[in-house]
Amino acid sequence: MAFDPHSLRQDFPILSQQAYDHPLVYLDNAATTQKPLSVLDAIQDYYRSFNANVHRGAHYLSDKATTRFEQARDTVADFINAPEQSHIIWSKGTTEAINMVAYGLEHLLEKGDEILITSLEHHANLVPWQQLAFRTGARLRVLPLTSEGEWEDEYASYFTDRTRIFAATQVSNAIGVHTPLQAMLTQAKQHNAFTLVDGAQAVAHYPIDVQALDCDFYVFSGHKMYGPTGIGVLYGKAHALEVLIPYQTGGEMVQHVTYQSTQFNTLPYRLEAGTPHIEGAIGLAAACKFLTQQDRHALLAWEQSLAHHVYTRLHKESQVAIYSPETHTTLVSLSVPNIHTLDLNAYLDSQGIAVRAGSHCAHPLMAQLGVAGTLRASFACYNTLEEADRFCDVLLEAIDLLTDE
Amino acid sequence: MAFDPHSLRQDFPILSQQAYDHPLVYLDNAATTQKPLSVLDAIQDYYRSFNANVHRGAHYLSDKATTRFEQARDTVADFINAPEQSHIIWSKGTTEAINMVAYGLEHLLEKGDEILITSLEHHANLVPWQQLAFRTGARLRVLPLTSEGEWEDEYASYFTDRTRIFAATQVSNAIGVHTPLQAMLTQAKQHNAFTLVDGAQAVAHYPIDVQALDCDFYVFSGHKMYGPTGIGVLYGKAHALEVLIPYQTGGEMVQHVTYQSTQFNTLPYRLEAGTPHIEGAIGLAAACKFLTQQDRHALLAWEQSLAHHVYTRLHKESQVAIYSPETHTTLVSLSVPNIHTLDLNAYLDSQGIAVRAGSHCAHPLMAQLGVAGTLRASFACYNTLEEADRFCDVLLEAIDLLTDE
Amino acid sequence: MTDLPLYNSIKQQLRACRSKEETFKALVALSKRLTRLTAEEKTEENRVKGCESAVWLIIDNKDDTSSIKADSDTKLMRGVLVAILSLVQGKTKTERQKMDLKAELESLNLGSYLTQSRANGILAIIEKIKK
Amino acid sequence: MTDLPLYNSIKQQLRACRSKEETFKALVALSKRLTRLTAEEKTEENRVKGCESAVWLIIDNKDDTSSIKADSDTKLMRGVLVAILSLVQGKTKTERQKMDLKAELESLNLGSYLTQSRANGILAIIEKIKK
Ligand SMILES: Cc1ncc(COP(=O)(O)O)c(C=O)c1O
Ligand SMILES: Cc1ncc(COP(=O)(O)O)c(C=O)c1O
Repeated sequence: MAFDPHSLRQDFPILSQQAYDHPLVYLDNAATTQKPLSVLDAIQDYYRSFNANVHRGAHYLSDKATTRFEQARDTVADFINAPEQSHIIWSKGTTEAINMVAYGLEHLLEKGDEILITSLEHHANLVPWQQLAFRTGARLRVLPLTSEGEWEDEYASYFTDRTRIFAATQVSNAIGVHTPLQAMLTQAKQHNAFTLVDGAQAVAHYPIDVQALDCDFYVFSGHKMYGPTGIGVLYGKAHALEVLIPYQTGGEMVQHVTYQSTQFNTLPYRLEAGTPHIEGAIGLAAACKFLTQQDRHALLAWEQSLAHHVYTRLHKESQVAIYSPETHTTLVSLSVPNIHTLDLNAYLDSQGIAVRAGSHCAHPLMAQLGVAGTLRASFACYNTLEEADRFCDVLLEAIDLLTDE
Repeated sequence: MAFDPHSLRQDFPILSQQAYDHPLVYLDNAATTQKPLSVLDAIQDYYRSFNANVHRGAHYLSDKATTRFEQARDTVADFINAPEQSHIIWSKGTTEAINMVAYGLEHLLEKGDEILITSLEHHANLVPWQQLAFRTGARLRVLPLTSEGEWEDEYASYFTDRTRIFAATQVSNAIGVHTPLQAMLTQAKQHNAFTLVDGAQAVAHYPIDVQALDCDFYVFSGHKMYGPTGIGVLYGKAHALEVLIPYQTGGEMVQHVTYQSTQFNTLPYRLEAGTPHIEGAIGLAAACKFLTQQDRHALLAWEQSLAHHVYTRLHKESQVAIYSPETHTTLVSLSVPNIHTLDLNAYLDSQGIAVRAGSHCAHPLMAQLGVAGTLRASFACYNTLEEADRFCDVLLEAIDLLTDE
Repeated sequence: MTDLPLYNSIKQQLRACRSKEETFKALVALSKRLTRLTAEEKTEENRVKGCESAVWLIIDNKDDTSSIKADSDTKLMRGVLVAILSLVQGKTKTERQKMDLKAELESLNLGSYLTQSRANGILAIIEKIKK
Repeated sequence: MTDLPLYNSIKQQLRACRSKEETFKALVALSKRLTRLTAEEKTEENRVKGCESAVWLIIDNKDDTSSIKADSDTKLMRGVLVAILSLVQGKTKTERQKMDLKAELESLNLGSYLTQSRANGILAIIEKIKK
């Protein structure tokens, strides 16, 4: 393991604080990551030297802001290998991006059409489709995937000629497993369904190539990949973005307005109503640069090795049930029968360790696993082996404390 | 004029730069304001000391983040005198807030119902209603207001028993005039219409009291009131917010999800899907504090005196047509017959002066005024009398240069 | 319910905690003093909405003193419930309504165990107890 | 169209500008050399979409050299159009298509007059000229 997170941690001053008189151990990275100084600097720099509204103005600051804002779009396009920058639509985050697509495709759905998702989805990639199904009379179907990310032989029956939309996560936020994405996308495309990939849990760890994936839409949040809050991305193929009915209307996204009619702007603007989150776009571009400047394979290998280390240590403990894969994941999701995850979590917290307990916005998946919730330790590039060990040690202490008699 | 903007300018380092070798004169404040150091510090502090996802977690950082995030809601509630913090819904900005309402009320509209707006609206408070009218068969009606912000005697005929929604701006972004808001709201309420006030151009200048206004919804953007981009507010009365169908669905806004049904959360959360713009909320609260720490009456008087000064100087010039009121406004919108505003703007820019030329996202109002666009100089508390004079001087130079023969 | 510790001793105990860890341990210890509800008593109707952990409350109002029973799926919340119950036990409905339960709980030094999202849960419990 | 200045002299003139103000003045001066279109010629069809100012372009392709006329409602864009027209005047369609108009315009040192939103307009003009 050549990779050394200690030097990288210099970029994340937040990590060197005490929490309840213990060194902070931040293992809640799947919820949101911390931000490197380069992202903070990009935000400061924007407000200190070229803040202005974009596109509409023609003056020194607004020219600068517009140029940097559109360069940010280029940077993000490169980051996921999108063919053109106009295929990058800014959104508030993954959730808004999925809602934009669910709303935008509504006009193409008919009663009896099918929307297919998987059983590993976050609520963000479930509720918008369910509500769309309610509104249109379409049917929401759920492709059952095992918690190993495998599907049953009869999967083919889920993809039908009525499948108009297929939406799946790349990586499960709750248990860290990868879905069989490429195979599912192939099926979906054979049935001419629109395809959407929820990359919220993937972008921080895996190099993304939307052209290789060949999906119609790819969505993710900035705050989960070292970027600011309030910004995310809807990538789409040109034809897919063009069929979307604009979800929001107002300034920026129009070409000409009369009281009788409105002529919408071209892509990407027609899907971006109102003053955009300029700072967020610039901060997200800085986060992309932060990642591309690293040896991403080394980062990923490191994150996976930490998860694997925890897996190996806890797998030996008979009380602990682990729901995450042994390898190829960056998080460990577990529960301890007869001990509530919130109680475990509280003790870990009292020792300065930040993990997440609960249903991880995936109620149906929890039902599938037969648990009310799990405890999830999720790793980022700045985590250390000592932190992984400390999590294991304190978890075992907590189990001791909370076991009756 | 006891107020001295020079000491306030210390808080805005961006203002002391050169643009094309001239001192920057930033008079594009109605598009977006600059941010005081206290807002930048709040953002830095968030990312450097307590960044975490809110609500879902239970650990040191997420407790801190959640507390500060909800305190920000309190601060904003106080800022506009909302009775309870749960009446404050975070949005991306004014545009998204209006779309949230337009979408959320759709289920209450029937063919033949009427949506009433005024003739002074920004596209953000026009296109969402127009599209809602298209979708529901409702009729979009436009209350004609003069460019002095007065209405004709027959206004009463515009408010009917079919008026379900009345939406009006408090202050026109294009010409700076105030609408006769209180009188219009009274009419609208007599007809039991839902009322929405677009406060985008008001919040930076005027103390707002939503209880005194007694409107159902009040919306504004952070970036126009010294706050960050990507954050804005939808205020609503409890009953009004409760009838809104959630515009976006996903995590955070649900209580329980199965594949068959979803139970939404209580206010404010049911209208806030996904990870919020935490940094933005905290930055906006810092902007509210920046404003409440000032003598707001002195600030307003100063801003109005600058606009009045420009009005008085340019009113004397026979070539200049001014569309803004002589007093009680913080901006001056003008045009020069036979000279294109973009040409004027370009010369001003070459001298370091940032104003805005164009239609100000208000095509129908431009048609009403009979111009293609105007040149708008809009003031903020940090602008100086010298800047106002320099704008006038350079404008007159530009007119000279651009007058044929 | 008869074997609930005295509220004042609970208060002393909790206020003596010097760290989050000590409070945790004190609450876990307290949780053992709760008489658990039966599965039949844990109905949807008895459930308190808005808590992160599942909480059930059964109030049987009598003229002199009411009987209140409660349970939760987490030990920590059971510890908090013991504190709440010991505070309101033996009180009539009117007496309960006069108490400032929120201020009382805040004085227990529970710190982040009473933060925002969870505080909402506690507030829901207090509301239900006052009804 | 016959009295358009030579492209090379325009280029020299614009590249000599040392400030945004000088470029502004040079473009305004150039704008005077444009033969304006008549009101009838300024049709929706001839309008170039995507420019901040209104721009009209009329291309009459002939076998030897094409005739191109253009106009705008802003002086600055008329100045830019004079530069573009002087560059492509007397050229056939095939010759025009071979030219790297974008690179040529960028070499004129127009700076922020060719920025993002306006550059999109210029690109639309170039596209139309190449068609
Ligand atoms: C009156 C008015 N309404 C709405 C808006 C839209 O605000 P935003 O672009 O921040 O959503 C603006 C600003 O452009 C405005 O001035
Ligand atoms: C897989 C997945 N999808 C969607 C989301 C929603 O992302 P956001 O809350 O940033 O909109 C998340 C994060 O919570 C996630 O992990």
